[in-house]
Amino acid sequence: MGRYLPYMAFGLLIVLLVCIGLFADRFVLYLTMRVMLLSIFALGYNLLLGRTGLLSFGHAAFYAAGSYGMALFYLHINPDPLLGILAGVGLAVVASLVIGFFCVRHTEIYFAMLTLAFGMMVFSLIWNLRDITGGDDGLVGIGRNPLLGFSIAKDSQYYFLVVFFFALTVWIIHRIRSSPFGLVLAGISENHQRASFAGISIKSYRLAAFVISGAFAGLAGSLGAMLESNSDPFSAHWTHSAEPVLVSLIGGLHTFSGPIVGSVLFVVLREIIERFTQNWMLWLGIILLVIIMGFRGGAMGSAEQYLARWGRKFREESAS
Amino acid sequence: MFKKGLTRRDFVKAGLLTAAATGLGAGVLKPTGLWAAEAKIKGPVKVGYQAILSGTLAGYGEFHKMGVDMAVEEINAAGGIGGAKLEVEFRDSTLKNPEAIKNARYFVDSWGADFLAGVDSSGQALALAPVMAQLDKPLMVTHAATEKLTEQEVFKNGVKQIFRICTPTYQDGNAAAFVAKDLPAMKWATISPKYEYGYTCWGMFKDTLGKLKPGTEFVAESWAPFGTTDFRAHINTIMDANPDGLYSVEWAGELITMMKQADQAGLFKKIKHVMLPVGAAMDVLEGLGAEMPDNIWISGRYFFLYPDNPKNNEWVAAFQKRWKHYPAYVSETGYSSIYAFKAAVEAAGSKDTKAVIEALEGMEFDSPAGKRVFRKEDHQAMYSVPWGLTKADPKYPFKIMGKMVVIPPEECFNRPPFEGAASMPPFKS
Amino acid sequence: MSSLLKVEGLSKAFGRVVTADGLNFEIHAGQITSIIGPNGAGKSTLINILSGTLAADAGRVFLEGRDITRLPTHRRVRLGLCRSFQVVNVFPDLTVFENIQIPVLGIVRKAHHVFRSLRRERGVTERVMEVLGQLKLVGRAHDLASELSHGDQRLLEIGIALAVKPKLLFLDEPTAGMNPVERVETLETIRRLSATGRTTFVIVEHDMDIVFSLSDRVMVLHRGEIICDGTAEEVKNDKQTRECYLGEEVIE
Amino acid sequence: MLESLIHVCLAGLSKGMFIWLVASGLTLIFGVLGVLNFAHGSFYMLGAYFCYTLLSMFSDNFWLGLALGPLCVCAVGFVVERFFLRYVYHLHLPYQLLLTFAFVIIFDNLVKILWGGGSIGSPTVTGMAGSVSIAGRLFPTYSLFIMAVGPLVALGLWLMLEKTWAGRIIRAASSDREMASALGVRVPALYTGVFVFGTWLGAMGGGLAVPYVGLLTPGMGEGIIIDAFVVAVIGGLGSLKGAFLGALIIGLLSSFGTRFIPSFDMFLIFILMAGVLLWRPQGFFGEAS
Repeated sequence: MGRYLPYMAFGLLIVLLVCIGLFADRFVLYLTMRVMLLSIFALGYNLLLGRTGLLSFGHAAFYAAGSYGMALFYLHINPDPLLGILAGVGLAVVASLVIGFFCVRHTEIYFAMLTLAFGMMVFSLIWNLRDITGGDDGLVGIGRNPLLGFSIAKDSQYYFLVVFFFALTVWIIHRIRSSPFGLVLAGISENHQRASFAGISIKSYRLAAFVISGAFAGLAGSLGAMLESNSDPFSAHWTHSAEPVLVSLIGGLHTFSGPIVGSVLFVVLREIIERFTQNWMLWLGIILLVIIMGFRGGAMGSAEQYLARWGRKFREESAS
Repeated sequence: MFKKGLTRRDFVKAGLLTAAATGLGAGVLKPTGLWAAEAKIKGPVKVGYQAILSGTLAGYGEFHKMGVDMAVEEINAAGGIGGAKLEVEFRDSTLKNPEAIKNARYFVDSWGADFLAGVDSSGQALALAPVMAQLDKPLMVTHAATEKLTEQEVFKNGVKQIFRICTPTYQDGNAAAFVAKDLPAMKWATISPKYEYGYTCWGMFKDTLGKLKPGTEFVAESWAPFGTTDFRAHINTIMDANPDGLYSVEWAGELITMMKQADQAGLFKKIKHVMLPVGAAMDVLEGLGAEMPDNIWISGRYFFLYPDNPKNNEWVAAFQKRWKHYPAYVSETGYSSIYAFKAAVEAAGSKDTKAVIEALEGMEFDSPAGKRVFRKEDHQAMYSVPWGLTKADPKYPFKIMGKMVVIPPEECFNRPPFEGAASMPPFKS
Repeated sequence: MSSLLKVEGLSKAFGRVVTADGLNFEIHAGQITSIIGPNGAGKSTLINILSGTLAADAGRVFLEGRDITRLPTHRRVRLGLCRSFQVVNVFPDLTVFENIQIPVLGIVRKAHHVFRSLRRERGVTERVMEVLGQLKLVGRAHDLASELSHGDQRLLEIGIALAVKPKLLFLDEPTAGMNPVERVETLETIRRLSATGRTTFVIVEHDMDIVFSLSDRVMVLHRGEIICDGTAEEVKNDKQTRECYLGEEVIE
Repeated sequence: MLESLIHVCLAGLSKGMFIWLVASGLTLIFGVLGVLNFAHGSFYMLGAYFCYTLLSMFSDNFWLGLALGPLCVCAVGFVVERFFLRYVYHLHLPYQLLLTFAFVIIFDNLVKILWGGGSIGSPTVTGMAGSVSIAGRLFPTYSLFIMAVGPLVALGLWLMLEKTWAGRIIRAASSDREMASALGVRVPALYTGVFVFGTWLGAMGGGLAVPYVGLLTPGMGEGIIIDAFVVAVIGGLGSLKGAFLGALIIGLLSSFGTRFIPSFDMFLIFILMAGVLLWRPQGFFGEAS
């Protein structure tokens, strides 16, 4: 039973998403797309943070690489959406391969600072290469051409493309987490010294995790560029890198579904708070504080603990 | 959240269309007085306003809000827009494009806004263009100054939903050149923000001044990144070039910092002609107080002592009474944006997008900043903002404009079709 | 007797402290070799250099005739050189099964499979169960490593090292912190595994009982030099060895 | 040309010393507690705001504001360490960083609520408002003052760490927490003390910034904290000597860069930061491990 629970949850989620796509109004549709994009970003990111134990402050750069890769490909080479996404992800992979190659030499705070430095280099490149990137104005006018003959111009159509990529991401990340590779990443996070004495080249595995998470950041970025029809230089700023960290933490760093739940909470809570006060940031800070001080497992981690305790109690009672 | 279905709004929309059609059917008869007001506008008129309310520029959002709140209070006290109540909601735009887009979508799709206004950042304004085309509601930009918005998005791409009520970069670049041509300065240099706004304004200034006064030299440029707190190296660069004039579109807090540090370095003793296109912002004038040197050329999007006519003076007095503050330029543009919508809705007799756009195009209306006309082709408000020389006045705890020079917008704003030299000043006619 | 590991002129210094001073020796397959020496003799440094976590200043290391001086740790492991640690060094929040699974995957070169489910790796599972069987830990396969007793964790530690099927295994104080019962069991395990002839053990120890009861050969390290090398009997009677241990521990 | 060079140098030195004032507290806290404190920028901001408010209360007496303002921020620092940070020392890096990040968000918004979102132009210091002529060009007196304060703070820190009993304990605790604890040092109290002291240093930086930057804005700490990170990193995280040198390098580099490489950008600074992290992560003075 327990084994099939995740699949059922996944199925339910997709059904819910399709229902939203068919029946919800345009703003809910848009917000749901934002939640899914953030989830894609955070799911990939958490493979690096939650699984491999590396805190990166540079992944906004790969989001931006996806966004700008997509935009530039659309504007100068070919307006096909699928090729555009491929170009965006491709650029993000190349960028994360190059940057990751240097960054995985360190761990902990040194890794965080290195990724911060490289991320800010990318930010500054985007800001300054005005002829290519449009400087602080960003790139505008990214349209949505038909995909394999299907129109995705309307939000209600594009929505299903996002659902597709979201589902694909969930599936891939799940496969990775239950693969030998995923186990080894967890091992590296737990004890990298022991892992290297298990015949594992930790740098290569860290790099692989870095590039995979970079690729998903790029996917989120290129889908975001099509959703918003522009590329934003601030999407490369380090504060944007903090977003997947926040989301993973809110949802649960060491759980698979944490980033998804966290994204939902992050976007929806903010939407609710903003209806009452313009100081929504203050509340975000306070919520963060509460989570770190009291609910370190995040929403899913805390729920799991609670369920486990409840389950044990139930078993004890039925046994006696 | 899901209940607010499309059906209801579609129904309302259909009703409005019918109303608009009836209005058109009624012919060219200009609706006047109470008849128009009571017969046409159903339900509240909702305006979604976004401005930056967090971070280092949060003060601008507060100034926006003062002007807008005042307009809402006045209008509702006087019976609303065409008899309908006016409602405004504010949201924090931050500086990120996705936030601006989300706000716009929230206002229109969830809150049910009829009109949008605000927007500080040029990048955000450009990013909003396709969204406004999709949402199909008018957006009145009150601060973002990029000329690309009106030239490219409105004029060339035909995003007719966008209007701009504040002066664009033409005022900062071209108008400055018209003032500079009469100054005894042949060598100019700049310290400006290291982003599009800075590059564009300096480019326009150089271009126009070069045409107006051939032989003018532009000897040094020093670009300061967003968030610069130490301008001493930039000031050194300028002083090394030994120019006659300094042109700077630094703005807000960074301008305050730069002016203080330039004064300490003795820059104003060496360089006699200094032009600050956004120096007349209230936050800058008040922030510098007596430390603002005399005889600096300043301008903005509005200055509360111009025009010196009853409408403006009364407004400034009312504003001061309401907020214990002099109106900043974004207060005026925010305030006037609401009145522009009011005028347009009452003229159109409807709040339907198409009708309001038609009413706004070419519309002439009176505002504290003086008479404004929305140019039909690019939806840019044409009105004049003075350039003036700073001087102390015992009545104010900060420097004000003494001698003022007004460059008419027709003379210094780029013209359609925004291509080739003929579109840019100076114009033959 | 064939030479498994050969060390030539190995030197290492930290500032002015010399911890390895031109060491030359060979390790022979099938023998249990012990390295002893007083604190600060350079035993840990030697293991660190040989296993690849520290770079030597000079000298070369050969494994089965192949120069491994510059190879990184994981490459040495794959060639058959592994070690265990003085302190418990396992993957605490993974299950016992997973603890063994990681090195097995590493050595069968399947760890990089990104997309295949772990459950499908039948061969890996069998090998893990085999190792757990050798350690008599099968019953605890699905407990977290951190839930094991200290002795079992040490055993698991050796298990992780054994899972890579090493030809040469360094055990760094394998019985430190164990109770007498666990100690006897562990020694028994080592002896049994050595007897199979698949793995050659090199033990670094403080406990002289263990050293002399287990070792075929004993090397005494002192200030980065080998001062004695021979059978247990020979070392016991060596004058220099007795001198350098004087006041630290009495050799019986 | 020479006068220009001298002034570019002076501008760089004063900027460097200014960053050092903020980076010193950050470095000290990291060296002892092992926590990279994002909220250090907020303490800088709070220092500036408290100093400004107090000096306006005491008829623009800057020195009184500078003496009292940072002390108020110390109380804030105490609360942050004693009731929050203390409980995350044993946790993974993300929790520590995000906790301090949460405080950045909270303090930024509290300042906005309490003092308003607008920027506040700050008064000049009596007696230091003017400039002195150096090599034929004016240089602000107050910048000279900053250039003097920086080395004084460095000297003071050095004397405290090397020559006093408290300093020895701090050094012992920073190199080996367990050992210090075994020797009877009350490590938690020591950590609180060091954190509060580091907070004071950051808040002093903020107080001194009031006339130096000439402006207070909510969010003013976010810019300086990145500068301070860069300086702390290139000096070798936790090394005060390194941070001092790092601050000088960054100050001079950005000054000369702005003057002589017009396209100069933070890009170069971040390249330097990455380069140091890759090839000499222990900084200029750290021992190779």
